[in-house]
Amino acid sequence: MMRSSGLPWKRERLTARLKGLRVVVENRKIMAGLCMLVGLILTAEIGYRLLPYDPKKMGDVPLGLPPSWEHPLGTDPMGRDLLTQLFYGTTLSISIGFTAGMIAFIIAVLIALIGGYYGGTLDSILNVVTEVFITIPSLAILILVAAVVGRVTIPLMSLILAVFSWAWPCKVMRAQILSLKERGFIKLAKLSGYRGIEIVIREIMPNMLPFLGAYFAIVVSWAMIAEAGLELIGLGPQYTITLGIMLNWAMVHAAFTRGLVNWWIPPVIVLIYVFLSLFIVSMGLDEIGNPRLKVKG
Amino acid sequence: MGNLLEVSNLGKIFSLGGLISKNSVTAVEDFSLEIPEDRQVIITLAGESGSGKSTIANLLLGFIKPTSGRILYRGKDVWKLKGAEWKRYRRELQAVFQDPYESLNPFYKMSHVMMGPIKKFKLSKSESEAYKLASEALLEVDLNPEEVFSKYPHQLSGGQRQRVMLARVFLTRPKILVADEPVSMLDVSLRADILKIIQNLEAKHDMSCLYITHDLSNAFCISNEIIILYLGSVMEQGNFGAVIKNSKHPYVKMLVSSIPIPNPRSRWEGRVKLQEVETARLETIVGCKFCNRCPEAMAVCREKRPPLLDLEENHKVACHLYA
Amino acid sequence: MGPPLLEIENLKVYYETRTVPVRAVDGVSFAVREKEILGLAGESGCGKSTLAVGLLKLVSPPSYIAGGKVFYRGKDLFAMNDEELRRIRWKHIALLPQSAMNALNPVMKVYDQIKDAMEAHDGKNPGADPKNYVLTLLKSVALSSRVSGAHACELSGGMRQRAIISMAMALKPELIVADEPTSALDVVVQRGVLELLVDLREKAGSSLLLISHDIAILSEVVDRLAIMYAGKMVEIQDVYDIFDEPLHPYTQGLISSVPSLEKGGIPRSIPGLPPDLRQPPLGCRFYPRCPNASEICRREDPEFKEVEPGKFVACHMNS
Amino acid sequence: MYALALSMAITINFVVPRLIPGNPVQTKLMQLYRLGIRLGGEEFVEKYSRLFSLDQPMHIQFINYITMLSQGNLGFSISFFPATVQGLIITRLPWTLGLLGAAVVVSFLGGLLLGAFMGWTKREGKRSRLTSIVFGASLFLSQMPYYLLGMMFVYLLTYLLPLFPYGGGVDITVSPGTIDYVVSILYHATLPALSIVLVSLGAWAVEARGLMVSVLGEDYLFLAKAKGLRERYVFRQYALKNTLLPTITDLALSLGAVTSGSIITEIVFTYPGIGSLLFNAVQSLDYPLIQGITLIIIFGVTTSALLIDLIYPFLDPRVGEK
Repeated sequence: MMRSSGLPWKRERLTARLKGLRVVVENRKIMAGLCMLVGLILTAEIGYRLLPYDPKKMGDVPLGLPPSWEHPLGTDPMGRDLLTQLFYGTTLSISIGFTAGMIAFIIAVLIALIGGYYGGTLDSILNVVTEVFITIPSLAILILVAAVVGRVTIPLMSLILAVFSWAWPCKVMRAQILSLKERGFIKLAKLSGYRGIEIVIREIMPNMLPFLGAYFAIVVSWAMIAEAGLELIGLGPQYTITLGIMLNWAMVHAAFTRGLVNWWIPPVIVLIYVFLSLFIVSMGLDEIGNPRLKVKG
Repeated sequence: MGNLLEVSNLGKIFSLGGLISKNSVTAVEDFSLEIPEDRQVIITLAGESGSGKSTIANLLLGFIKPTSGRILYRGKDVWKLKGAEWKRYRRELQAVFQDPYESLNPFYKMSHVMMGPIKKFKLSKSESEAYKLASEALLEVDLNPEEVFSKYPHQLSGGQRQRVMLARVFLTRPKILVADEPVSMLDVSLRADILKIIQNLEAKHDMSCLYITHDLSNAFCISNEIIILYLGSVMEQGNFGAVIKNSKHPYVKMLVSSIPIPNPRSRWEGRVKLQEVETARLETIVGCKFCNRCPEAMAVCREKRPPLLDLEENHKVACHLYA
Repeated sequence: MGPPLLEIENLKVYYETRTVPVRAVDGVSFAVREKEILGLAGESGCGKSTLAVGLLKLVSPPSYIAGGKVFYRGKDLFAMNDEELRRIRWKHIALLPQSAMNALNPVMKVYDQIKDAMEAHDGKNPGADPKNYVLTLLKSVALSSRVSGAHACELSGGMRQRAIISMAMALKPELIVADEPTSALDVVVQRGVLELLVDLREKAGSSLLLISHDIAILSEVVDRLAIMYAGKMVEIQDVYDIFDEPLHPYTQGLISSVPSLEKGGIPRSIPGLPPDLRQPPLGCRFYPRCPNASEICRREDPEFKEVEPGKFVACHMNS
Repeated sequence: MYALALSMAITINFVVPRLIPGNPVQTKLMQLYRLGIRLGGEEFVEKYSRLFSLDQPMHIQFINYITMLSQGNLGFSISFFPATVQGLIITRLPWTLGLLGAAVVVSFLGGLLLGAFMGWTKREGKRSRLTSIVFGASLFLSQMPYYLLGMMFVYLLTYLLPLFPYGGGVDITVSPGTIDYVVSILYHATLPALSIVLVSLGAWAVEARGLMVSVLGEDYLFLAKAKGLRERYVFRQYALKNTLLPTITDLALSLGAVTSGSIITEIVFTYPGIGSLLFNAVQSLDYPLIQGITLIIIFGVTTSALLIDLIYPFLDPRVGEK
């Protein structure tokens, strides 16, 4: 029952938020994916701190050892412990991917919102630019940029990755905003005296939250694919270790054809594991956001 | 007394296509309308799909900008209104739409819809007063406020949703309600209730209404005046009864005779003729827009667009037959 | 009025949900006679469209046939195998689905879509000259020959609906089931399309089951009128009789809720809402909204029966 | 739009190298010096600066650059001097075109058909275990980067179980023009192609399945059934056509991503296409070559995308109307 002290719209704001959170927590896919990711990061962080070796310093340990109790994944021919590298690289790879994904995501949301909501000539121009970024093979440009810049730092790496990963999610978001914009409740909000940005925040964004979440996971995943790809061919940041750079070292030393499984298989598995967990999260969020799959309550 | 709303020679041309190719469609042409300040009216704006009736609604509500003509509210051009005056126009001209489900954000409960206008138009001083206002409005449309506040759109029936929309309108005490097909999505047995609420708002709360519909039978229940549109132009307008019972324009005659009457003893007589091909593109018609389908078309009909002629008191027609 | 062409006995079509099934059509029995136009009216959710789909076993999950029989000229349709049933569809019973606007295949020409229906039933060579035959068909629905080479997107709603009608008439079926054939059309076109359907049926000697939410439309053309409410058939009578003297309280309410240009004034509405078909009321489904309900209506579901020759009703107060 | 894509690519190609401070010739010489190549001193720098008109203002440089491009002149490679960039690219291009073209066509058609069948099995709510397994596999594959799959193949099928050769595009002991030569080419291309095909096949299958499922709910499919058409015919003429047509525009959009992936795949397999050439160029900091390859790749992708977009209206009758 309603009591005059508990004003319904005050509680409404709170319950809406709590409800949103509950839907996310109750979704098994999202939680499973997130747990997978958090578990991996924790393992890598703790493991790295527990191991006494330096992932970057050459000659830190004996060269080219097979796996043993002391070095569970063995060591590489430059004298670095591979498990330490794996732990260190995992954290760094994920953080580069997340930073790039975050930047790309912000670019995508801003361009989609500006273009999609305000429309007109500006939108047409932004739309063409977006399509251009989708059509051109970004890797080619990435290689060009990375090669020309020469010394790639970690923030720079994130930035270049971001510049070439925002376009596709932006296109999809724009389409979503365009269809939401035509919905009747936007008209109604206007009639209630709301304008421009208020409408975007109050009426459009809440309906896009799960969708945005899903796309964030996908963008991070793409950024990490591109990241590992660039590093694999030797265009990553220098003087550090990421999963892609581990693979690059392995490839340069022909580890695939020499049967040095302990060197390249672990980073591959970690990468696939990360992609998979991000994908599961995005599927879960998609389930919440997609009205076709929603069961009417 | 002046007119509350005065629309003169309104026109809207939509341009299609992207940056390079330009294609345009005339949606509304030379539309005029007056809503007096001193008395309340319910005017029906009727037409088939593509007649431009919804475009007119969007123009009046300020959602789109007219290509030509003016909309004066309390004597001032609405596109030049600023600050408080603009807010007043926003508050005093309200609307309900065809699909109430579409008009409700699925993310929020009903209290969100009710609180929006109260907050933005500063209708109350305190939260508890706001709650009282919202409850009153819901009671006015025969809904139980405590029950409705905490419901999501999908938890209400179509009729209930449309009532919430009308309660929201009632909150702002508008001078004019634009009702765009408010009952066409509802079941027949529930339509009368919504019509009654609209009539009640007009009679008790000094609100005029522009009732936009394709369904003349429903409009006839509550409205005395009608404007009939065809492809963006007014064909005939005036007293509802006169236009229906004594139609002048060949299009209106055809339209009225095709409206089904719920009585097997008054069935359609004869057969109506259907078009074999699509009408030519509207932009290429220089004469009367109906001339291609008109059984009584004359040479002049293809050459000149007919002006809106005064036939008798409160009955106008745009047809060369009566020139 | 001829003998029964199609007999439906206690048909049940349910929708599966997570909990209990929605009983969209729950034990409906009636017959369509030869050469008649039977109108079927009811509000949204009353099961009229589900009934149309169900009688040809065209249901797809989550809906399913939960019981009953359908006899076409005495043959049990539900006892047939898929191939036999396929041969009945369109050739003998043509179902024009709701939203015919989107029922044309967007990537095929109208001509090919008419022809494939003929080929599916008459082998490779339908008639001597399929091209000419299609043009005659199109002409019979007042469409120009240009339409035969057109795609759906080039046609207006009324023209698409007419193209589908011509498609239905291609095989001269004994029964046409038309579900809301005119609901999305403008008033004048609506009349034209309906008149076409009625005239063509007359010429071919077919029966027509016309389904609509709008009893005003039905009153213009049908011979008999059937009314459904909440998954049940509540009344069937001759159309003149039902308007003169409706037997079921729901029919009475429905008729008086329809506005009329003849009368004017706001019509009466029926108070309340239709029941949730997952848990319909125990007795009569109209009982909670009925003005003259009594104790028995709450307890017992009234039987749908013939109270006078040609007058069927399901109401305790009328038996 | 494609014109814009191309001109943007050209501009990036022009601008990016010039963003580095200092004289590019000087920088290059320094880089070469570090690699152990000596190429003269100050006067050399000046001479080459003049040769590449680097002493001119930017806009003149740009015009020169465009003029050179329009003549098909991409300049000289540094690491393979005196080979021209265009010459190097032309010897490598057929390998890439063959590999990528075959992989794209096979995965597109195969994936769509597979996906369409998976979707079709969902009609009338049927469930099949096989379909869910295939769907799960497609979903998994579609999320993999090409190169990871490629690396697995290299290890599994050339090292552990040496069924396929590793590296190169053809066995050099076989003489060109013979059937053995062709077989050898196909044999070498199988693994790189397969790693591209499997991933994009998965992606297309997932997409086509989704489209098919939505087509299954369309009214025209219901009418087809009500018309008593035979199932196989309905699948072909009604369901399949409507499922496949919209994917063609997606094909145009996907080319960029596939090409990006295949560059790395070539490198992993040391396949003699332009991807590997690019890799070599990057390792030896051969800027003209990097630029030339980048430009060719972008040019190729945009033109193919443009072609697809131009052909599409002829295939789908709906486009012209809307």
